Amino acid sequence: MSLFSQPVGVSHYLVVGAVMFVCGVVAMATKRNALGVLMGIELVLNGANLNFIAFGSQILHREPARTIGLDGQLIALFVIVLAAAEAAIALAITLNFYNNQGTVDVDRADDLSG
Amino acid sequence: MQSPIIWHTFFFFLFSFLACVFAVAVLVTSNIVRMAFFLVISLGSTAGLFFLAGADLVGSMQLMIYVGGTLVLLIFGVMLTARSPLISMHTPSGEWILGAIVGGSLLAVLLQIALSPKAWQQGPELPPAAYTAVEAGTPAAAELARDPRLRPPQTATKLGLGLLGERVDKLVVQDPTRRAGMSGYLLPFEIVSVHLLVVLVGAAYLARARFRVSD
Amino acid sequence: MDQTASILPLLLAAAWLLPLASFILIVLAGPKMGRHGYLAAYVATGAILTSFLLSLAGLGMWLVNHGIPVAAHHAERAEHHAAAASPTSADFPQAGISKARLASLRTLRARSDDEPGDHAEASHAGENAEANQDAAEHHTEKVEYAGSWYPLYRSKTLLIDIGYYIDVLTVCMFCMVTLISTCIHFYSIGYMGDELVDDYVDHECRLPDGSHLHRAGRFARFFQYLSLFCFSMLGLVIAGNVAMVFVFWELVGICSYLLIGFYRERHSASTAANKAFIVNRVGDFGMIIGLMALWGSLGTFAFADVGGRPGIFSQIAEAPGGIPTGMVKAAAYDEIQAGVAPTGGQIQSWRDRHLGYGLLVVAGLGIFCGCVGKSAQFPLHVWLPDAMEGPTPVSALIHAATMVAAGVYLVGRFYPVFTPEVLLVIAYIGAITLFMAATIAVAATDIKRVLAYSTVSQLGYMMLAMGVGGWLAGLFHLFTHAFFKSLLFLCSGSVIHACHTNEMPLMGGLRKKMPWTAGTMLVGCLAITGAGIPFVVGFSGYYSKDSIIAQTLSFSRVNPAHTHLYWIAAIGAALTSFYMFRLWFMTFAGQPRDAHVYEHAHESPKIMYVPLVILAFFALGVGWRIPGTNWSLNNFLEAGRPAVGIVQGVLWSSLSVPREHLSHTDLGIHTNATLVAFGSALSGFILAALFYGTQKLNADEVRQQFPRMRAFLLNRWYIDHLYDLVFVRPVIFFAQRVANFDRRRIDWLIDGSARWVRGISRLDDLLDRYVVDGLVNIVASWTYGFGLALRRVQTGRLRQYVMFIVVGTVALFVLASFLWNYAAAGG
Amino acid sequence: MRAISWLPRSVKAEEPRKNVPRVLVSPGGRVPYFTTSLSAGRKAARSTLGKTTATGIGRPVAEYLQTILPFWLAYLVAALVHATLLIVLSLASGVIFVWGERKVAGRIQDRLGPTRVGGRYGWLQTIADGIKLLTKEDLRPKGADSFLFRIAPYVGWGASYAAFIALPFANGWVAQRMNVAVFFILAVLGLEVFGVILAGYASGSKWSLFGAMREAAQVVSYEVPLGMCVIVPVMIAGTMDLTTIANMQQGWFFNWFVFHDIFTFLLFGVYFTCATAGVNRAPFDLAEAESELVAGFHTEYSGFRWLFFFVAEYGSMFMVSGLAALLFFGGWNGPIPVTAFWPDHPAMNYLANFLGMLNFVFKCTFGVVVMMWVRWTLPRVRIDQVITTCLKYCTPLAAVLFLGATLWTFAFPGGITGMRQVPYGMVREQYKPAEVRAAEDHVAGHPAAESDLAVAGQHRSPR
Repeated sequence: MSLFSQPVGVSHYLVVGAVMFVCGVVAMATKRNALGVLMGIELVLNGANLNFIAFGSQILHREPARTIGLDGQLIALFVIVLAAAEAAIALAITLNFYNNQGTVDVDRADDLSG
Repeated sequence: MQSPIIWHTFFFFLFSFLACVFAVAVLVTSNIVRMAFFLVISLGSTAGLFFLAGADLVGSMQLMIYVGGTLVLLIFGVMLTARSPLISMHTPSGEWILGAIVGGSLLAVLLQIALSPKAWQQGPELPPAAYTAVEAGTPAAAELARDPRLRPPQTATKLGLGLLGERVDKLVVQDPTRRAGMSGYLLPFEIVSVHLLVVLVGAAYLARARFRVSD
Repeated sequence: MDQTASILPLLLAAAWLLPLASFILIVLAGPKMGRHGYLAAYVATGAILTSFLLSLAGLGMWLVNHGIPVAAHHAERAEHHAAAASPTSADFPQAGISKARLASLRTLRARSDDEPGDHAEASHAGENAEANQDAAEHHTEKVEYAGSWYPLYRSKTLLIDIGYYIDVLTVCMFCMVTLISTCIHFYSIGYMGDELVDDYVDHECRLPDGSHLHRAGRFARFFQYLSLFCFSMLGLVIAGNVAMVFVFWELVGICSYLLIGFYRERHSASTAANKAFIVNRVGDFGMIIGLMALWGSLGTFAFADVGGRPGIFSQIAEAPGGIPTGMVKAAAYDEIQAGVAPTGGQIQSWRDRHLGYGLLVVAGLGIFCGCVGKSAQFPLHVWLPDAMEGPTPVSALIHAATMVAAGVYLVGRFYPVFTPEVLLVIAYIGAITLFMAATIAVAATDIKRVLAYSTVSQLGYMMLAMGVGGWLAGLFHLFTHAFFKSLLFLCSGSVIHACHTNEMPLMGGLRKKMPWTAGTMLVGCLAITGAGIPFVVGFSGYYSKDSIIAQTLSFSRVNPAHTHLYWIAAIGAALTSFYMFRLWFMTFAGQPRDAHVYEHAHESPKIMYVPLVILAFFALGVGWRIPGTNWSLNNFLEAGRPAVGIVQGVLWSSLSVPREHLSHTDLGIHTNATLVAFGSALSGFILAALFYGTQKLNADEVRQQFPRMRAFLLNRWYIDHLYDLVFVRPVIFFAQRVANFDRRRIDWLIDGSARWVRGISRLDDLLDRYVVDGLVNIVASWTYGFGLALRRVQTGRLRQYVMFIVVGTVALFVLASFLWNYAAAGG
Repeated sequence: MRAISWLPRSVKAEEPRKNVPRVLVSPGGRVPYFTTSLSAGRKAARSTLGKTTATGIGRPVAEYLQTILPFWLAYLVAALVHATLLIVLSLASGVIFVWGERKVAGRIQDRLGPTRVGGRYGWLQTIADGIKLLTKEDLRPKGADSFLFRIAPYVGWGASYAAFIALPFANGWVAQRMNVAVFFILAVLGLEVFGVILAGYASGSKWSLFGAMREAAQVVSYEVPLGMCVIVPVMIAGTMDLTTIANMQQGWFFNWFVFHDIFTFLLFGVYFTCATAGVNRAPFDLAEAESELVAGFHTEYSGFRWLFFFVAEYGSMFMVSGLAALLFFGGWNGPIPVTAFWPDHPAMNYLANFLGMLNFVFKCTFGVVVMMWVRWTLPRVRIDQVITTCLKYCTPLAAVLFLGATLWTFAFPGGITGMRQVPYGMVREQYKPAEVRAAEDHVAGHPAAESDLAVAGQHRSPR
């Protein structure tokens, strides 16, 4: 009960963002499926977006003048849009890779290894 | 009386729980399709968090573009490349351990940073009227009604004007030098739109069929 | 008058530049002019024809404006009476004085007043005075247009510009050169016709494998050279200053080089071209010396006064005593340096000491050197016979109109500069050349060589005439000779064209086959021998040769020590007629000696023998005087006679150059000369007829009887051998020595040093390879190893990269926090 | 021109008062600001539950409950009430529409349709079907991904149900009034495809997979023209708040946006096509092409889960029809403004709102019926024709019409009648500095229009 009875602050959002971020990073680091890596990227971007929103929100701040205002939401918008673009391109690349190699295992894509 | 529940907080915890749990689920699942599904839920919950933070447009955007667009694309790709060996690819456990260590350290760092400032740890208190039964029409009720957590957020127009180069949220700032710094986002907006166009064309080119459809 | 002064130069300039235009045109678009460039011929011919017409226009303008001065004839008449009064040869100079007195008493009195009364002095002074008077009178009569078109270089001491100096001589030369060149152009169109092919077979050039040379035809190139040749000659004639003269002089040399070496694949042709060029260089060296002497002392190159600066001639003419002030000052350089102010009196005293006379002699000799080279006088005549290697029209051009004429023309142009001593040298050179060439021509069998040596001897005639004071005679002979010699050459050309051989012994009886050629050539022979009815009429050569012999006679009268010049001239006339008719008889008369040649012989095409006819006409009548008038080339040239400088030798005080009118007027001299000339020519003709016409005498016997003589003549007096011995061999010997020294010593040195360098560089190479490269390689290998080590990081595994990124981020955070805490703790 | 100076950036807070114009002029220079909409706003305020209607129906209920309960409990109860209402609505609408579709199909095919169950109209047919479905065995294929197979129907239904949150039924009668309601509804409807996709994949049958992939391609591509069609009324209204949009079409039927200009009229056709495809109804129901794929994505489904797919489908049909009604047909504002002439009494106002709700539901039902009509009339098209229709016809058409509508609204800010809200007017209105607003109110003699928006950094109270 006492957990729900205290107003939410920025830190809460930051914690959630951190968790998602780390999950995404680790997913990127451990998934062998290219699409899995993509999902990890999406998670990472969302974690970052959460931080932006939190910093820009006036609901979460005790003194609203200290926020970064709308910039947070605007940047979040840009992040979302660019993430969409990135997803499209990455998916196209993956499909291409799949057409050529017959697999989406990123560990197989090591032609450029030193 | 016991301290009442703040629904805002409640829903925050609900959504954040969903987000985190399904993020971890995404991480630990090896079935790619399930990963996609969990990701959908996680991102949807993130959209909910956005709504709670007063960013209704961004939340809708999240739902529309991310969940409705990007993830559908993703699942599309999943299905296109769905072969039984590819559905679940085994990752050697050594990497799991390594990833756990590295991710844990990163998480530790991030949490340490996130929790360090005092001012961030709690939001503004509710008005005292929230803890008692108030008469309708009284100033207390009005103050309660004015609390942003109890009101629908109104950011769409501001954001639109911001993207058009007008920062209406900074109108109250008197200092002209500070006003000068609060520029809009018209140019990035245009750049991003052009970038999107290019990306779509490029994606279509990359993913086009290798054979010519005879029609 | 003004009109003439403005228009005449333009006319002549146009006539001068047209060949240049055609040259440039052919150079730029030669091979593209029609098939094998045959249009080039029409371009060049049209150009030279037009310039001939322009020159004619200039001549007409001159005649309209100035006519033929009659002053000379008044003088002649006056002299006539004077000579009648005292016809002895002893006081001939006195007659000159008296004539001078008659001519202008006042001047003489004015002079004789301030002269000391001594007779010898008086006579001497009288000579000077008379010379000056004569010069003055002719100077006033002589009309000349001088000016500058474009200044190349102007400074206080030097003025070089593209200028013009036009007098009667220039105009006549223009007409003659352009006319003959035109004929030769037309003739060449026919003669060079066999060049109009892509594959020209040169039968006289054998390749090492014995086959004939095959090359592309050079029709257009030939005419391009011809145009350049005409341009250079005309420029030489119209030149207004010595520098310009020299430039075109060299251009003429170049053109002769190009044309003589036209068949450059033939070794003989190329060597002949080289020979002509080199021999001319020898003469030009002397000429440069003369020019330097002139400029250094007179400070100008211009002939006449241009732009307010006194030209060479005016300086010489206006100088009392004939020594220009500049030369006097130059000679008195030391005293002027010593501080003696060159005032008028001082200069007069120097002049009385004949200071600067030597400079004048040097200048004259130098310029004559150039002329010797160009017009093939005795020491340097060796190039001309070899020049026969060129195509026959070229020989005609060189021998008649352009090249060799240039030398004589220059002598005539610079006549005032020559002192009696120089003139004597000229006379002797001419005489020697004349005799030697004539004798060689007697023995030669190559038709063109015969003509070549006749040219040389005729040039010797001209020089002799000039040397003995016959300016007019020399130039007159130049003109007449130009016509008949070009005629003769073109005829021989057509003969060669018909017979494909130069050897007269293979010819004979050709007159039936080629009547036009035979007839015109006969005209040429008669003209060159100076045939004519004595005292009545004759071919052009009759007049010119008579006047030459008369001049030599008068000279020998004045200077008895040099009577042999007269005899040489007479004998030369006899030899001339002998070898010329020998040539004609051997070629056209008698029975054909070689059936093959005779079979193939044929008359040349019209375009070749029509010019012959034209030239024959001129060879016949160029010397005539238009009846009822005094219009004749002779009198016309007379108007161009330059002011005579010094007529009395200073170094050689007994030497004196007689004025030319005496030879014309003194009946004794004239009759004598005419008879002697006619007799000698006739004797030569008879001898030739006996030998070759009617085979009364057998030449072979004579040859067997005088083998030495024959060898001597066939070997051209061994002069080439002499040069070979004296110049060529020693040079080659010395060169071989030098080459040996170079090969042995210097190359040895160089090779040794090279060996040293190689050794050192081998050491250096080792050093470089093992030390420097070693260092570099060590660094490189380190880098390579490091890169290898680093390469492992580039696993190409995506997830590992992510790992790296995360680790890096965490490390960064940790580091930053440490620093933050440290800073917080520290400060 | 003066009006341009009210663009926010040009506003200086220290600006002297004399610069404040008395009457604001629209860019077109014809219509004074808010003349109509202010009166409309007052009428709306009178004709509904009083002051707080604009903030949603949740607020008054919660405020009433606050007087007897602590506010958190009050809000909980209020929220549950709304949720129950909506669930009942969606399920009931599903039930009714299944029955309705049968009857419509029968009539179109010259049959009677269900006639026996529940009297002569067979109106209990769906209930019987539901019972049958509930009692059916719950099959689950062997190769299926059981978890996803189980969860897929609820995902689809949840999406279509969540869309109802932002759908207003009458002026202020909305579960949660949102400033971005249009956008939200579109987004949530886009989520419905997940259910289909997951179902198709999880069934482990290739027919299902094909159906799912068709569905995914179709929906994702049709979201583009759909969004463009929806943008146009939003642009005309200057807001994405559905309630405000509906209120702006108050009055006679020619105030509807579908009659705003020729472009919007045509645009409605495009919208209807895209909406039909977006909820994969015939002739665009490629996902369940029983002729090719046995039954598409729900081949393997049976019983209750299958029922959920049905409910979700009808819910989304209702939703897009409601969206059409709100955006183009004035929502609850009928062809004849009957309620505008009623006396201003709370009871009458409540009645007026109720009538508006019925009006709106009627319009939605009509739209659904039209969809059924289309389904039973038109043959199914091929998948490539579907995509072609979307990318080669609908998208360019929507773009052109969007452009035309924009230019039109700039040329005639007042619409044909000249009596309509000018575009962007609300925007400019809402972002005037506070003191300028006050000055205007003082001049105009009436308080400023009620608006929840506030200048950043300070909250303005609703009077």
